[in-house]
Amino acid sequence: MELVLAAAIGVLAASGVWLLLRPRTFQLIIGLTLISYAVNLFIFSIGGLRTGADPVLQDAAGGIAQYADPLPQALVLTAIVIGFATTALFLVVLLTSRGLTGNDHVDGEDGTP
Amino acid sequence: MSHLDALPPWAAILVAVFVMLGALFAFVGSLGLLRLKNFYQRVHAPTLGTTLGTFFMLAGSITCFSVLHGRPIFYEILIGVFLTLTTPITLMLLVRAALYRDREEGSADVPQATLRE
Amino acid sequence: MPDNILPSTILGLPFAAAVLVWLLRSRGRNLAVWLMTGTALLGLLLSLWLYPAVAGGGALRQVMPWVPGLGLDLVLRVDGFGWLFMLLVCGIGLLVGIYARYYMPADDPLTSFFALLLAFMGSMLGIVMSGNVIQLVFFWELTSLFSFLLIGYWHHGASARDGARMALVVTSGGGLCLLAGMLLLGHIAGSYDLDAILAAGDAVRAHPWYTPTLLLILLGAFTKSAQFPFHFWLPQAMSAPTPVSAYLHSATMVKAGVFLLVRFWPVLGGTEEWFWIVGGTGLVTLVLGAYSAMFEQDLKGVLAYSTISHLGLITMLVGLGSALGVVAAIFHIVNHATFKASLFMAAGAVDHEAGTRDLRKLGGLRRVMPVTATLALVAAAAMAGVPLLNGFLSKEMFFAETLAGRHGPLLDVLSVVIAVAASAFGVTYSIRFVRGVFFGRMASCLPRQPHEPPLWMRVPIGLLALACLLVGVLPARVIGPSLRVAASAVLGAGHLPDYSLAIWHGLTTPLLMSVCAFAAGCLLFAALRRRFDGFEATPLTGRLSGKRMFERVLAVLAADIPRRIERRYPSRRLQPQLLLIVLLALVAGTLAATSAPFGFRPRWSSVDPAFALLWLLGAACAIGAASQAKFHRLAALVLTGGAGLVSCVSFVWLSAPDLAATQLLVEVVTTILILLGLRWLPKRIEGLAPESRAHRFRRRRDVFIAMAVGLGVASLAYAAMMHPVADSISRFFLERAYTEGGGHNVVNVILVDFRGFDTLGEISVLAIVALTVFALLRRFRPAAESIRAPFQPQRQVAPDAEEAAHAVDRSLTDYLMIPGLIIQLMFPVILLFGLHLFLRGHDLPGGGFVAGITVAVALILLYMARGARWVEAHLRVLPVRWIGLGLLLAVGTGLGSLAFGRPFLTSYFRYAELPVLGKLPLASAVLFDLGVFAVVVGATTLMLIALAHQSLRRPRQPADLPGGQG
Amino acid sequence: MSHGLLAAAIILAQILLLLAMSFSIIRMVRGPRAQDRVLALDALYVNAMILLLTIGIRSGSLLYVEAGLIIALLGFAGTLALSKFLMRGQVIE
Amino acid sequence: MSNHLVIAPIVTPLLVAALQLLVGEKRRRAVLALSIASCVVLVLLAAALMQAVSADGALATVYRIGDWPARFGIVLVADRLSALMVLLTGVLALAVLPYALSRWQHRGGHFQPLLQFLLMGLNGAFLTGDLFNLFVFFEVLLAASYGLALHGSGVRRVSAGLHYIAVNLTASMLFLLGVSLIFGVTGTLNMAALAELIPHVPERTRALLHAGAAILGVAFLIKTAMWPLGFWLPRTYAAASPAVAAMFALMTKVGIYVLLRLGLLLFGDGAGPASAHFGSDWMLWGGVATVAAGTVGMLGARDLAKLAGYNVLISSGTLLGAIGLQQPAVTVGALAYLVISTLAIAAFFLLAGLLASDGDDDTDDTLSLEPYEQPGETAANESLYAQEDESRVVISAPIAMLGASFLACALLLAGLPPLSGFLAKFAMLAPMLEAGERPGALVLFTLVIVAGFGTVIAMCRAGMQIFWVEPERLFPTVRLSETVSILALLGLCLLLTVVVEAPLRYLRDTARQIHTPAAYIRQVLPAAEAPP
Amino acid sequence: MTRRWLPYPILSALLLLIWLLLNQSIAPGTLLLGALLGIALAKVFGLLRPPKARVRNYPLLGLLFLRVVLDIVRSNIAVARLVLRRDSRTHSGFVAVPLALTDRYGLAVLACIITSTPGTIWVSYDPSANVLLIHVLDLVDEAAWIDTIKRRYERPLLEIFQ
Ligand code: NA
Ligand code: NA
Repeated sequence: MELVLAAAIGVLAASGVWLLLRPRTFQLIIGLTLISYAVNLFIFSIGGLRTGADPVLQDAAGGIAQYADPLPQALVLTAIVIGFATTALFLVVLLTSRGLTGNDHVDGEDGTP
Repeated sequence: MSHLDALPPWAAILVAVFVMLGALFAFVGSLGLLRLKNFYQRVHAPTLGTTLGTFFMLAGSITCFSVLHGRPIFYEILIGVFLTLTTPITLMLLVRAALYRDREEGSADVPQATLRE
Repeated sequence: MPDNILPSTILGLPFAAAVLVWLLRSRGRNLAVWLMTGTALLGLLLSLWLYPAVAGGGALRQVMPWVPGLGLDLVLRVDGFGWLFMLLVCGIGLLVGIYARYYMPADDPLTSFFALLLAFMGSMLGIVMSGNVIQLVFFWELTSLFSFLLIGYWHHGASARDGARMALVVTSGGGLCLLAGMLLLGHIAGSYDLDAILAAGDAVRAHPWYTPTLLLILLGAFTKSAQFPFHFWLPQAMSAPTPVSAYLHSATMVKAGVFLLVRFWPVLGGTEEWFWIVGGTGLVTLVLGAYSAMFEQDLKGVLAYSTISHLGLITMLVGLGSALGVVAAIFHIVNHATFKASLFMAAGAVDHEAGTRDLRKLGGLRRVMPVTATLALVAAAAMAGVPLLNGFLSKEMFFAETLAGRHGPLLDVLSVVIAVAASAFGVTYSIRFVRGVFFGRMASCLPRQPHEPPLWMRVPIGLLALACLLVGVLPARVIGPSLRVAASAVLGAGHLPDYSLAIWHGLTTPLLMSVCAFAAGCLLFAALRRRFDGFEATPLTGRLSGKRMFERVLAVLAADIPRRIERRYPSRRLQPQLLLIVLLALVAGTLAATSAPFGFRPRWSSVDPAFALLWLLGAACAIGAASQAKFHRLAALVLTGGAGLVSCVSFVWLSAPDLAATQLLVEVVTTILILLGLRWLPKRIEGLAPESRAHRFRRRRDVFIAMAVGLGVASLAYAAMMHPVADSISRFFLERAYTEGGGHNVVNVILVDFRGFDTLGEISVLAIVALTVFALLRRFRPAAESIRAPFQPQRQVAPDAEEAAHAVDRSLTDYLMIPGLIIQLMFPVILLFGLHLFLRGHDLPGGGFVAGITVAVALILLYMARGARWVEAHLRVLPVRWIGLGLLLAVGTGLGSLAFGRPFLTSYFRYAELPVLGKLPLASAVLFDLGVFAVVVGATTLMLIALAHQSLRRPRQPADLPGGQG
Repeated sequence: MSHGLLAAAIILAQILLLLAMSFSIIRMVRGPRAQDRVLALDALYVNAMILLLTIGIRSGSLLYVEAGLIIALLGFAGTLALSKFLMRGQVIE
Repeated sequence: MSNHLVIAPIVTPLLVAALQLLVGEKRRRAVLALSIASCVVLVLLAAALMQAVSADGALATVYRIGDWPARFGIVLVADRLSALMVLLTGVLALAVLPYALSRWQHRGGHFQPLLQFLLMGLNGAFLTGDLFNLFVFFEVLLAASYGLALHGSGVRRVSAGLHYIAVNLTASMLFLLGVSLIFGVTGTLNMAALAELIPHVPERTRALLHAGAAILGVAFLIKTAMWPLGFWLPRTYAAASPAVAAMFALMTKVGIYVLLRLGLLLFGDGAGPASAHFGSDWMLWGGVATVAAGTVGMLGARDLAKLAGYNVLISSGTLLGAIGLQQPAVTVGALAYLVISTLAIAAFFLLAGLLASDGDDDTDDTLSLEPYEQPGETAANESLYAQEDESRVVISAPIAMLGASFLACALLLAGLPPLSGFLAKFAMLAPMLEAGERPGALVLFTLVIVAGFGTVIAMCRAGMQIFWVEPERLFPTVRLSETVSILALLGLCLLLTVVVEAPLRYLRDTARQIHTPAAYIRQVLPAAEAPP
Repeated sequence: MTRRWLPYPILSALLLLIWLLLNQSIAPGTLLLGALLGIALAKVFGLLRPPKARVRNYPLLGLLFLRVVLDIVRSNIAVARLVLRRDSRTHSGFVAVPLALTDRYGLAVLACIITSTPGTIWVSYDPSANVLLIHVLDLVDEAAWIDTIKRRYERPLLEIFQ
């Protein structure tokens, strides 16, 4: 499991970073989305992976070992929300930039393809 | 798999059958998505998943949890209800869009527009 | 007045007066003049009053605490040397003040002029009275600053501006070097106190940092004193009003450099480095200044170069390294100040009366201004070193000092010869100055009709000329005691060398040298007399204009090169910046990760084939999205959605349903958002632009970098997963979530209780972003080609136009009639589901955020199905209000606990027994979560709707925009 | 025995569903037209939802049904927006 | 027993922002009154907080949010350093506010709430004692800064803003990676607990810890605009409206603050031999490079706002280098320099806005649609961007004031006497020589002096161009409120030349406190609160 | 009075049912809250001013439901066969169905039925001509399809809604 998830994080990050270095604003926003997927999984995986663990406390709680680590999840939730907000903002800014400069290059000047 | 050990054998087999059937229908549906020749044919395929595929899986789930909890649980039914309501909307709009796009391209395979549709 | 507060009084007076002059500037120039002269006179008198305190060779110290913590107290230290300078500063300041009153144009209010002059006087006093080297630098830089402002006083002229800038750049640059040097010195000596440093001379000279320290301090001194190669600023500074030149550029500021040399002679002097650098610089400056002065055509230019030359002389005297040299240097400082100030004033008087300073135009003025001519003659004679005047005496001492050489026969002979030669040049330019202005043929066609200047302009010149004469005739009586006091303060009372201040020492070699120099000077003048007027520039050295070189160097080093480099900064281009960030993060992470041994072995834990297959799909989606994002935006968006879905499934797989739900909803909303925006992006068609080799290279490079990053992140993730820490704080949360937080869903309890503060910040971010989006979109201007509605609706609307009586959007309503109805029916269902998610969040997956997004999605569906106008006609959504209320509710809940004496956001939880409903959990955290819910609803809809409205307003004409939406 | 059967059935079902998802993804990548990709995304959502149900059965916890419910109720919003975009060139008008 | 003073600087602006949203943009006077009240209250609160933490024997005030033990919940910690930064924030905001009131705030929507959010974010970042909460507050202040940077829209702002946001989003990703790695290795997010745990991190995971710290460090270095990560800064700041840029003068200092705090707390002397002084060389040399790059940029800059932007780089490079030395005495000077340079740069941005305010109106665009307001109010659209009438006391011919202010800014930035810039630089440079055995120390020392010289040249050139070369140049009318802002900032700098000892004593105590974090750790994690 | 407080009783009832299903409980608290929410949300629905609806024949509705379920199962198998068949040359095409049904709700139900049944899909509807265009996967006889739809679905729907 760990190996698969690590590889997944790596692929997501690599795809995202590649897009991050591209010249078009749309590529950038997709890249940032992919990177944030990678980061979210990364944070999540930090607590160690568990399948079949209880995510919610049962009334007849035995030990706490049977539960999934909640803190990384809470952190990821915060990260998701913040990532959502900033993605939205970035989108609007890139649209505004496109409107004002007339093109969708990240630098607002259309030189390269 | 500790939870499932609590199921009586008949239930376990029933659930297994339901699960397999559900997966099978979904699988065939998606296979159709891959195999069928044009868009208007492909658009029919996923319905297998949304109807019987989902139905069997829900049946498996309902059986499993009702037996496990010792009381009837129809929670999952809502999935079916919601899906029945939402899938048509998407497909209708999608096909309509495809039709429009094909007409735009002057494709001969689609009927031409009446004045207003 | 007791002695121990006198220094501060003397120092404070000019500054106070400067402020007063500035404040009372409406009262006109007379008050300013009175304040200037009064302050200078008072300063002079008070300084004289101090004589008994310093006469014994001791120093008067006044310490005022300023920043004791930095070793930086305001230490005023008046010793004999400083005292002599105080007299000079105040005395000449007084005369310049009087002179300026009559010199400056009548329409100039003079207030800011005198304020600056007073401030300058104070700064100069500050330098000479500093008992702390940092304080010295402080005042030193102040003199640079005020001199800059004074030189640029008439800033409408380009030469004044250039001169001012040059002076500022050179002297403040030197000042910064001086600061560095003083810091080093203080570091070596262990204190910034002057006395401590003066006492630490041996340690300083032995320290490995001695040479850099010396160089830095000398840079300060040389720039200020206009020593070669920094001498060029001084002639340029002659664009200043003449009183300024007389004061700053002959008597005071330029003397600060040599003051510094003399002051630190006991600490830094006496070494080989000192001899070579100081002596050599002095020598070169002496000759160069004198030589250049001969060929100047501008009256003030002659005096400026002469000043450079005399400063070189003083520097050389200090550099030679003997005690006698120091005495001679001090003596010459005073002498030069007197005759040069008077000469400048005389030159100013000539300029004032004749309207020109050009030696070629002037001549014969003795007939119309005899008094000025006489006084200038006396001063010029002093400058030339004519006996019975003060210049002669110090020059004698200078010759005597060159003769006492101890540095090898060649060097000794050379220095004697050069001294005589420079002296001869001095004689030549002095003669030229006097003869060119006052003798010879009466100048015709002068800009003004010259006559004797006002009495009060002549008085200061006369007083200074008188001083030259008095010192020259009765040296021991007039200057002897002061000189002794000053010299002994520098050298130590017991180490005063033998010298005698007499007019006649017998037929000595120095006298012979004087005679030689005088004769040679006269001969030189006679030889060149007719040719002086022809020199446009100084022969030999004139082409190497220091000014031009300075301008060039400054332009190249401080403008051209930086501009060229700055233009290459990738500040206008994002890609290189992001590349640098990625690379640096990669390098830093790699270096850090390999800095300590990696202690884990890869473990092939059980790989669930299904999970592996799942991520095979996820990877395909991610890579697909990356490859499609350029030309097939929709495909990329769909594939990104696929990758998101896969990570959402993984969250479920790994027992995190909350995450899955949130991720899913966020993804839906993000997709809609991006789709809303996609309409405004330009079409991009594959294969239109041929790909260049550079682009291909860049792409390959980026693929490589991206792969490296991916590998790095993956290894870090793997390593971290292999080493989950044993006692994470999560235990605490699991243990207390129910008992103390009142919820079964630990994740939600963390979000709204344990770490509710994070959530508060998070919803603030949402609110901020929504407001920003809204504000930005209010002024949105789409690109020209996207302004028209997309072609689809245009085409579809075409039938509408035929039956114009109908509403605009028939095509829309017809097309969406049935789907729209179903969505409308689902609207309450989704709202119900959202409320459900909200209410159960504390115990089961769900919560305010998810619920909020759900409600927002319901609204958006309605917008999609029915169009914005329809929805806004039926529902009034006030998203900003929602945001405000939500924030208020969340904060209010947090503040509620304050009322119970508990910290912010302390949760309150208990079960309430209600009649029919039974046990109901009441947790204050639910209230907080309600705030979250409201903010999320408001923010999400605000963003989506603001974006959606852009399509709405475009196709319409501007005229009907504001009103008709409702 | 029956439990082994059930476990095997679930794993097999999951593999089948993942294969189904991979067909969708192939269609998503291949296209050829935008409507094919959107259709594939819709199918992917449904398959994922069914997959979540199997995970729920396997873990014995009803909580995972929740995520399925969200997909069923709201997952279509994205595809709806995509379809509308294809049809009208804009999502909200 | 809990001292609510600590939370107040965060909650007050949030509350005010929420109220402003409810009051609505249209009721301008009410919104303004709220803003002014908030800023005044913030200054008072910060002063009280400073008083509280600098009382005899007081170390730090710990505020446990939600009443959870520090180790597990989120704590706010106000020590001398945080109190100083909070005060600086409040003072800067209060000083800048009048300027923003005059005409700048109406160039876009919701200026005042965004400003309040920015204050909330800044104060939160300064006060929090929790690493992830720090991330959250960073995001708050960044989000607000995005909004403010884009305030007024227009090509320049938007394209600079696009870069700014892209860079910062990338930095946020790095921040998250770093934080999660550190959490993964230590199992805690509390800074004090981290400091306690880092010496005991098992050797096999220390590499991970370092990787996390390094990635986190890169994130902070992006915020401090270290070379080569800071090319976005001059352009962004130059494009922002002046009042915003003035507030941004503090933004890079947040990065500095965090590096100072975490560098000394987590990787100070107490971090064990393997981790002590981790990354300090990077900061030192990065600072050196930044000062050099900033100086070159400043000399090459063609407009005032850019010049100010490069001054931000110089200032942050200087600070970066200084804190990289990790010497208490240098830190004292660095803190003084931080305060002075922030105030001076802020004043300079405001001044640059006045001197170059012509031609800035390319952004005015008539607004079309206001779907969220009552129809009656929508008609008042046009007046939304009309110029403010409250503070229309216009000073004509303000050249003397502008010139004097410019001179003061130049002196402050170049570190020349008589203003406090000189003292700050001296306080920082003098102890740098004590660290002379580190090769970077002398290089930094030299560069700071060279940068001062460069500032003299650049400012002299700019000032003469503006005030001397074109005496007939049309100076903008300056409103009273704008003057008040600039004079307040400069006056403060002047005041700090005269009243030096007490502030310096405070800074010295501050430096001592952050260089010996044991007391901080003890204060945050009392022994009674041992892990369960 | 009832109209005012309970304008959409069926919707409210359905919402209550969904609420109970969601909460998996019939505790009095849940019931009360569900009823309240059902009423409140129905009022929200009313704000959208939907077209009026009347269900005249409930038993027929149930019959129709059973018929549709049966059709769905049959079509599932048919389409699955079609997909799995080795040569996938099927003849599919569009069919225009002239309708008598005009009630919006009736049309909505018809849309759900046709689209939910594998093998047929609702393509577009022209309200002015009242013609429905559907696409059929396995189209052998166009007229038969028109007949099926009109007979099996439209007629009961006409009875129920109009
Ligand atoms: Na939750
Ligand atoms: Na169908």
